[in-house]
Amino acid sequence: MINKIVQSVAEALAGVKDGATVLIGGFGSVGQPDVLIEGLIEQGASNLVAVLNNAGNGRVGVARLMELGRVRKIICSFPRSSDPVVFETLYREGRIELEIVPQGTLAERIRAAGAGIPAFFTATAAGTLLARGKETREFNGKPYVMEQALKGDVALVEAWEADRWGNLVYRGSGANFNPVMAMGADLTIAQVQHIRELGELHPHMIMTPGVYVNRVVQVDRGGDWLKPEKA
Amino acid sequence: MINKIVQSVAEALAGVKDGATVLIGGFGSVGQPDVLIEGLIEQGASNLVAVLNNAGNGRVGVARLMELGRVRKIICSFPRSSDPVVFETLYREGRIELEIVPQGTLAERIRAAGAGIPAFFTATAAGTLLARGKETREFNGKPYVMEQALKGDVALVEAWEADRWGNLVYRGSGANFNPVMAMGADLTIAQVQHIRELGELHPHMIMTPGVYVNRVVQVDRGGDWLKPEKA
Amino acid sequence: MPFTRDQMAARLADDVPEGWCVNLGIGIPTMVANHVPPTREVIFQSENGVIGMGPAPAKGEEDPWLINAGKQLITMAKGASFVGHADSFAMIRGGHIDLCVLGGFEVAENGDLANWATSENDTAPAVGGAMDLAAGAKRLWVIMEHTTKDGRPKIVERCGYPLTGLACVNRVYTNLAVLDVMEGRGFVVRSLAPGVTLEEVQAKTGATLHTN
Amino acid sequence: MPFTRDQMAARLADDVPEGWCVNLGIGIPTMVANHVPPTREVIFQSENGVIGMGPAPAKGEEDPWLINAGKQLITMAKGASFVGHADSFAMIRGGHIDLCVLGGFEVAENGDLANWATSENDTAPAVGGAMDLAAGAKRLWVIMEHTTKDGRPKIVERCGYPLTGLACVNRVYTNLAVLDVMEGRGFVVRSLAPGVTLEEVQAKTGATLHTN
Repeated sequence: MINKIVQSVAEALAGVKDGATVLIGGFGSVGQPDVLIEGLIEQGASNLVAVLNNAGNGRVGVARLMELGRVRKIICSFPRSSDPVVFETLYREGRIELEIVPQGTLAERIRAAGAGIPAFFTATAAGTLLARGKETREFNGKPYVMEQALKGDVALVEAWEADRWGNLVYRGSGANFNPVMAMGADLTIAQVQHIRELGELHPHMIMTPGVYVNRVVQVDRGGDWLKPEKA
Repeated sequence: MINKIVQSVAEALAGVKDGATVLIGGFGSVGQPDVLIEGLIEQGASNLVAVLNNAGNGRVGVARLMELGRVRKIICSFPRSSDPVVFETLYREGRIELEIVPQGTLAERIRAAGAGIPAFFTATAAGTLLARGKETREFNGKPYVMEQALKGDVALVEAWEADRWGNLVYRGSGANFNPVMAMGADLTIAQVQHIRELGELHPHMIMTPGVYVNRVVQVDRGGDWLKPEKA
Repeated sequence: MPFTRDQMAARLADDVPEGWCVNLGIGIPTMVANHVPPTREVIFQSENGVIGMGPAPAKGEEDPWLINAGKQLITMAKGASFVGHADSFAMIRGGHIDLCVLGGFEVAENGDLANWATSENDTAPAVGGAMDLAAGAKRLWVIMEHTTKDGRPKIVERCGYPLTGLACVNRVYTNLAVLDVMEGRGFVVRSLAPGVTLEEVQAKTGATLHTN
Repeated sequence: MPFTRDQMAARLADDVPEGWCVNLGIGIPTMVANHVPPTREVIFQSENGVIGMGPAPAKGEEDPWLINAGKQLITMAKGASFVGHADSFAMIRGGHIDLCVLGGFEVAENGDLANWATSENDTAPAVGGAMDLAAGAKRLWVIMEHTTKDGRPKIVERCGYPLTGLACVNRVYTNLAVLDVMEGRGFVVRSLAPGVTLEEVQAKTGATLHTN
């Protein structure tokens, strides 16, 4: 029997290695695999490359991971946030590397890794600082930048529901970076609010087929986060 | 009020021009926009480039369109079928051009057009006849072929349900080439079995957002095709 | 009298026809949605994969799973759908967004936009989805104050700040005027705020203003 | 006694472990599914976006909306999901399919596969998804008769027919033997059909067979 459900966050994160590139889903507070990030702090892997949209808020989650000196480099589109104190301090002191990638290019580079495409061309960032050092090329008289696939060793994602095959159903705007990161890593770990019986999830509601998911752990975000969906 | 629903097949196909590149969804008999193809035969546009997976069966649909001399070129992955008589005759007589594209590359080239990516690299077809004349390049020591976006002027697609915004829900294996073709053309026309009120389609069931769809026409395929879905 | 920010947003909203799919940036652009009357259907898209946002939620009706790219709580309009980030930016990059409205630091007469960094040495400038939107949307309208707080022009011959996108801006809405950016011609005045003169606007502008 | 086609499919099915995601080509490969016992969960993927096919439908239970890449009517397993063609081939090209089983015209000792055209001048050869699968699947096993109908070897030093993919085949199942394709070594005999000798197989093979 295929059963990707594991019983603890520690089990979910077992084997993440020092130096790993870790893709982290979520956008703002929605769809953020916060329990898995806490688990990664516990787990101990260091020298990580973190790939996510923001560079962390306050002193929890990814910010805490950085503060502990466990992140060598961050690849993101938006290193600012409402409270980016940890990142800004580390960055100013030269203790963390930063690669800024336009948000859509970030998503597409990860999709490319998941889809077996080593490189593609995009008009995004053509003629800007973010295209420096990158190959550019004209198609139909317009300049495009060549961007390369960005593959993760590990992806941490969040979903609303899962079954034992690892199929994931997202809620509201909770999909965001999660489906693309799930397909872009060798080891994809999902935290979910609800485990459903196999066959309970509607085949057309499953945005991430279990083929992309290796481990699923149920967590309880509690409060408003668990209210049933209206739609 | 946004209302993409039109009242007749003729209205749906109005304005398709001679020389247009027409993307046609469907795979086998499932998800095939057969009524729209008949409508295109009536509509009269000629010198067309047809982009679809197969080269038509028997003497109906796309095969009929070809037999009438209206297709200048076909771009497909699989020109054989159970009854490819029309295509094979025209091809042997040099009266139709053929571009064979591997099935996944075909889908990805159309996606690229829809996603603003003029070109991408793939390992598919590297070292084969289908890579002849194409730029190849190594990434991590492996050869890849550069493939270019394939954009349609028109896309004909099929879906199970639609609303007046043009949101599409597919049934069973009926999605296949339809979502990617819907995003890859300037004018996307959908034939659907059912029209639903706005808000009736579940936001997570909509595989093709109405943003990609210009016109929707309800058709009645009848018989077994209309039985409600079990899942 | 120059327009207030709310009036600038209302002025822009007036020009958005029914049926467009529109992406609104953070700040003044977000205010545009409040000025499109509910009777005129416009589809508001957000980078985080929301297609069809409704008005802000009523107190007590907030759903924590529904936010926009500005991280604000939202509602869904009837007909809304969700996609992931890769598909959302495929839609943006592929030219399926009829209009994107962004804020700006500078707009140049060739349509160049600078709105993400103020120097090459910024500590960690944040680009977000601005470059994707600038390169991908069918039309890009910038909404911003006509000058900086200390009075320097933001509408210029050439951008001094690092660029967000090349030749991407089609129109600029400011507190003083609405300007079209026309290829080969530069800024063409479309309208002026009530009581504001062309001379006054020209004086606060770092590029030549044309009139029709 | 050489294996029948059904026995070849059963032999291959024995080697598929629980949990793999498997894509089966048209012809003998499709028969593999019949030989995986229902107690061993294997996820069958089909190019047209079906992930998790079940057994063929019972008479009267057919759903015309459910077909596989071979255009045969299918059922869905519990846990099945659907994607469109672009996403289906992203999954294939991206290396997420554990195993692809294809038929073959020729397999070479460097793992090259030819299975789509018999000459450069074929009238309209049909490639379908074979090149994508050959390039993308984690493992490619070919299942085919050991020789052509007129007795010529299909297992060869170098393919004579146009290639489907370079160095992509990992194993070959024929009516006579199971052969691993090992980098730098070529064909290594894994097992022989009952009563078939190595000499006999070698005589019908156009490349050197190695044994462990």
